[in-house]
Amino acid sequence: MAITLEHYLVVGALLLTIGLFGILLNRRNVIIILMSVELMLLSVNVNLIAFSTELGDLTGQIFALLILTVAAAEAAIGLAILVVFFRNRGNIEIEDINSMKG
Amino acid sequence: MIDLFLTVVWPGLKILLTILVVIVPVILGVAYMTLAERKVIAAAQFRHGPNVVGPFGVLQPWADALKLMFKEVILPAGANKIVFFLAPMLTFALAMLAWAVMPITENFAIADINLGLLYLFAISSLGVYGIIMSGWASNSKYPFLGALRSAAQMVSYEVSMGLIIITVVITVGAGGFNLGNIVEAQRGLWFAIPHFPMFVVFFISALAETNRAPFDLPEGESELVAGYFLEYSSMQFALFFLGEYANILLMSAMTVTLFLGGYLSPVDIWFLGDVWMQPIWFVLKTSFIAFVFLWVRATVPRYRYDQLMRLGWKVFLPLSLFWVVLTSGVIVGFGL
Amino acid sequence: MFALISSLRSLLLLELVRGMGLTLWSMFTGRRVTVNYPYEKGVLSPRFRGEHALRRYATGEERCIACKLCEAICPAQAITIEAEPRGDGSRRTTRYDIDMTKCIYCGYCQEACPVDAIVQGPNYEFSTETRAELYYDKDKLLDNGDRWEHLIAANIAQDAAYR
Amino acid sequence: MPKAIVDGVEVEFEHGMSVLQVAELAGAEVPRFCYHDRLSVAGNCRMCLVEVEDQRGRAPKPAASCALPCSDGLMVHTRTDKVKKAREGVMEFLLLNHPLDCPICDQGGECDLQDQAQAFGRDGSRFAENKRAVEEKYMGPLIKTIMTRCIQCTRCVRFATEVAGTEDIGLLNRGEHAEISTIEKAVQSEMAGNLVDICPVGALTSKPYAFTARPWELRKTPSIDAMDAVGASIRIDARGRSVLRVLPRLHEDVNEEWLADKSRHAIDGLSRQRLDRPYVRENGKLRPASWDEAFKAVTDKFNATAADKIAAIAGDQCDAESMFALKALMDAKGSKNMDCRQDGAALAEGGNRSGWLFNTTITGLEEADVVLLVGSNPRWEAPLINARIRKRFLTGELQVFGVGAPHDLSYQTDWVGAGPQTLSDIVDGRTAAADALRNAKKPVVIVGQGALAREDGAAVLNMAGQIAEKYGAIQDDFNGFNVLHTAAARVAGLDMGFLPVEGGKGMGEIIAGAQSGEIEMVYLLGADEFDTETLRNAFVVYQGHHGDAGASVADVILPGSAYTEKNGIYANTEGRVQASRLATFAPGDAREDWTILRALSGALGKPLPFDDLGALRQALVEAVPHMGGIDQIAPATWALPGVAGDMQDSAFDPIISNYYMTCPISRTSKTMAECTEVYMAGSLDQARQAAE
Amino acid sequence: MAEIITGLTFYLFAAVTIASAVMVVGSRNAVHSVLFLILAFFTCSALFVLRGAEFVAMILVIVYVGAVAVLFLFVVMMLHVGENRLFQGVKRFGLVGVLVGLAVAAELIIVITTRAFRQDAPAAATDPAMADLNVTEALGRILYTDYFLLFQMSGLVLLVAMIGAITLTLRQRDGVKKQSIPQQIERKRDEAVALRKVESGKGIG
Repeated sequence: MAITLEHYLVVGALLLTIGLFGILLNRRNVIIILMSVELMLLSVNVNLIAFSTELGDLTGQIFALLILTVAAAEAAIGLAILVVFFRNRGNIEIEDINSMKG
Repeated sequence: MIDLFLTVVWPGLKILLTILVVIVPVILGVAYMTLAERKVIAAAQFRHGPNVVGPFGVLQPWADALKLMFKEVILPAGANKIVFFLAPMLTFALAMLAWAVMPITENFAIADINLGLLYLFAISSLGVYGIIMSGWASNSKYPFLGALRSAAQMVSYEVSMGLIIITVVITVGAGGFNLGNIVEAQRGLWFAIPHFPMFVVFFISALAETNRAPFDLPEGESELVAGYFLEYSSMQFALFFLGEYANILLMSAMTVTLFLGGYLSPVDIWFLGDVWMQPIWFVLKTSFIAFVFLWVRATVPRYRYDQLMRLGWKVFLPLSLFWVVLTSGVIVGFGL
Repeated sequence: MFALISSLRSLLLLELVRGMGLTLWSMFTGRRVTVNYPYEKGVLSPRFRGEHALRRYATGEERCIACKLCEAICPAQAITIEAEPRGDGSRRTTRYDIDMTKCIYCGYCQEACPVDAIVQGPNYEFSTETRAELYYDKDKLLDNGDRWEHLIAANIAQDAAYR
Repeated sequence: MPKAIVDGVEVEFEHGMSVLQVAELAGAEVPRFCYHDRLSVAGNCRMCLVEVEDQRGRAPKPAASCALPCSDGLMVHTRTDKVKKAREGVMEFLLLNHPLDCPICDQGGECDLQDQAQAFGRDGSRFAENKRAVEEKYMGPLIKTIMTRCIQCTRCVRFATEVAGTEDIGLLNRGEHAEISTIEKAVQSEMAGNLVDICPVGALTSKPYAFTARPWELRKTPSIDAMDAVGASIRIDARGRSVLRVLPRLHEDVNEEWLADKSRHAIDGLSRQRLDRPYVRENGKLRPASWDEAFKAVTDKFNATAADKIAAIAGDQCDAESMFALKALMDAKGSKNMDCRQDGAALAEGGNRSGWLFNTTITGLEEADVVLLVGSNPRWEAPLINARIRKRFLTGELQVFGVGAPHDLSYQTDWVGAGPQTLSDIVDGRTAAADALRNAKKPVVIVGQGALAREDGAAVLNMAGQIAEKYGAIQDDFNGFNVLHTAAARVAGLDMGFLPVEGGKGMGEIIAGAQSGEIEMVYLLGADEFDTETLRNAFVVYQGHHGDAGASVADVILPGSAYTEKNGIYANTEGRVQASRLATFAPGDAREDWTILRALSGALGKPLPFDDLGALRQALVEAVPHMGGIDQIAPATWALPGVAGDMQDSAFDPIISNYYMTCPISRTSKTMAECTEVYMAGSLDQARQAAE
Repeated sequence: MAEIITGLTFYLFAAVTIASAVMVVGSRNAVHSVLFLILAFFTCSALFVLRGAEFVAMILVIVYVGAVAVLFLFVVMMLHVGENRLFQGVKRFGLVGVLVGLAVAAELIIVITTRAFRQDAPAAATDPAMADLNVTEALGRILYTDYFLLFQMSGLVLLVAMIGAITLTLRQRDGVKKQSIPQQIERKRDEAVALRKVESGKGIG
């Protein structure tokens, strides 16, 4: 029952894959995509924490904290853009956002 | 067999017992908090308050509980069933969960963990979900508006609360996230005295955090009817109600722990400072702060929402930020 | 100077403290002014509009003549009346229902009644345990009338001078 | 045209109009009680006082405008203070003895006196004496009297005398003691219900409707009557799911503003003995079933039976849509056995549409100068048409001859014979009637169902047509040949051809076939007016609204709706297409008839090509174009109807033996039963004595 | 015994994390997605606690669950993002998605199973100076020394994000009456009140 590093890595890998699937399969809802990105960042954090404690090096945790801040910033900006887009267009479907290509 | 009993069952039972020792009084306290509120406000308004069920109405909470239990459970049309029933449970559970780290005496807390303060803060920041979920799941406009208001309000005031917590942690120094350490650090001087402005700001933020008057906009009867739990009835409603009052008690206990020396006796003479007196002091102090909660409700009229936001972001946030800088400056400068 | 004092005052929350002081003081010194309701009751005006009742004449004959004016005027459409000639050829109701959950206690029904049959009596303690009990039928209303007649009659007599 | 000035407004009017009519023309409101458009002028209520002024100046006293012929250049003042004061005075006097019992008065809410007292009266009375009281009078089972409320306008007297033609009501005594009374017996008229309408106060009210509802509670639906073939315009007043009363609607070309008693009062039958769920016969007993079960029973039999062994009979009150749907269903099956002539009348045999219409039209009767009734009793078969004939008769320019059993038609009738033989005599110019017809400018022949519903019906019809042709009843702009129907559905059924065609079986053959086993399945669409026991051997599907003759022999009952419960098209005896409107919903599981047929067709696997009433009507109009013209009569070119042949010698039997019970609705009606008891069984005097 | 309990706890939380992650992507209702995202974060922080990284775990709950997810929830609720039709674009992108996803998963599994990373793993690089400190303090010490610049940078990133978000969503609405507190306070009686003599029946002209 010993929980080793691999266990965490598998969890991280699964989370990343799920996040990736979320981005690729979802063609409609930008918010879901943003959430998928968050999931992927979370998987990165899992890896960092796992390695950090495995190796006894706190740098991993520092990076995890930094990723947390960046992810928060990304979420804030992303959602702000979405809100503005929604105000202008009335929906947030990806097919419509494509039209921004001009 | 005996081995299993000694290694698994007995520790489990012990933990369960410890939890009960804390939770049962808390739930009782919550129940009587509702009575106390009605009595206090009645007193402030020259009324009697509940006085029919039992002498001085002491059995009123039981009557209320019975009534609520036997009411019909109503699920609004178009409501999201799972989330709708989950929300009150979440609210109540979180309010109870936070008590795990509360130091009742110098050597008793259910879980004396190092990051107790962070845990407390994390749990209280989760409280917003019960509200948002209930507001959204009710599929009704008023609860939804109430939930949005409430969520925005709680998130806003959490910021200044976090900064005040940092102030306290800085003051305590090493091990400052441990609640026991925080209380012990106040043996000489309660933090309420050096950090008096922060004590006031923290208390007011606690009012806002628990959606209490004068910040009870999420449930503003005059405009939102009852806010996020408008559509609830029966036990679901009771859980929300209990959760709200449990949160008040929790915030009172947190204020006491952070600023009023927790379980410490105000005067260390005779037996008053003994360990067995500590829970009594803790309860007394917590009750006093809880009384202030009620007292404020009996006195102050409701804030307008923009005023509320303005207060949080433009007054409390700079003030607490300034105080963090000041405190750390003083500590570093004077080498404390 | 004034600005300084006023900003100090607001900084120290003096007004708030004074307000809190007032409530605290009144909490412990105030005389209790409320009526201890189930044991004491307030005084009712003769015009008080409480629970509905259908009255009878002193002979025991019911007053209601099924003119349906109350039904017509009821703004909440809480009243339902059905009528047919009674055996003696007089006009009487076969059904007189009031949905008390709809009623808004405006008193129009008693204003409209040409024979003072439907009245809103002085009773306000008629809560029920089920919703169905609040759908009053003719028997219930006549029963109310019999029960409260002495008070209703007294109230009407008292108010008669102002009508 | 002469001109008058009413309140400063100049109006042109026709010579002979009264000041009141002229004032109304000008839009001035003149209150009145005794004056009525269709009755003679009495001038006794004095409510219509106005001031008049001519070249010589203002008249010193206000004049009763209803009785004052208007002259050219007259100035009429209806709003002066003097007029106002005069009206208030009159109103006060009218109310002297009127009890103010509006709360218990059925007229309350639709009372002329109430309205006008509000509009033109003073606010109080100065009368301090005791009011008088008047004894109630017995006016039959339909009219309730509260004579104390009477204001002696004498409208009822004039109506009974002039329109109904029964001089049963009169004004007795004078002054304070004046009272309306029945003279010897109750009002013996099929139009007695109109007395209630005509009474401006609550003195005469409807007895069956007494105390049941207030006018403001009722949902008013304009519709068409289906109790007889006149198709009177009615207003159905309903509350909730029950029809509470029926009132006439103004239709100058049909019923003016009158209505016959059966149309008005049979409606209490609508809530009795209703079929409110499907039934299926099992082991000789009918048991309640679901629609699916009922449809299954019908489908099984329908699909298992050969087309020529299936027959359909449409009843007398069916709307055109349901008949059309049934016809479409039968056509889809390939069956030609259908008939809408339950009484077996020999209509549509030879000739064309003009052979089954009331060609003269009802208003056309007012030009007639000789009427020959053949086997008809219009007083029972169509009281409103009878009233038109009487209206013409009262002008003194009409002679009426009858062939058949003598009846009192409320006007003078010469009964010149009893049977077909007399018709031959008239054709040969042998009777007094023949002389009159010869001299007539616009002779009219009215053939009743009594003359047609017999084995030699076609010949009789042919003979009647010959009379019309011979005596010049058929003119370019006038057609004096009429068939007077008794069934509301008949004309529409004939028009759309709900008839046996090309070898199909007609009514008599269907019955015979059912008895011999040639017909195995009969679909009765509300058909009750024949001896249904003859169908015992066949599988009978009855679709209708009452548990009547048809239902008693049915193997499957499909609950349909009565004429007040559906939107339907009817053609009256003139061929006038009219639409009835849904006033209440049918009880229980019952449905509108066409929807049942549509659903059944779906269950049969032969879905009819229409899913809603609009589509059905469209299909109907495509098949029978003139059905689209609501309230219009499609013209029919003349062709001699019927088939010439031998006629029997027997007298014409009346088709209706009891005016008050002619259909499932009226047969279940309590009121109609009471009327039958009083008027038909001769217990009138007993009832009167009992009432006293 | 304790190991078993830890193991069971790990599997429980890991399973919940993965399951809720799947639900984030697959849930039909966007609000449910967010709620599952929150659950994923929460259980993940529990995993961190199990691993001994309490501070990061708590921060994860406070920052992510307490703030960022609330933001998500807000936006989702306010925008009325109807149903999330997951497989709508499957025809166009499904194959690519599956391929990429499988490739990534395969790579990750290969990396994990080969344990290539283990070989050069240094021994516990614990600074002796920090041995007696708890993790939080040690973290603080490193953060404010070695990674101070990065820390400042992330602060700047947050600031920029904050400014960006505010400027993006701030909208000045015309025609809205706004309260101006100074104006309110500075108003004098003379400016606000005028006494007029009113004649009866005339009113103020």
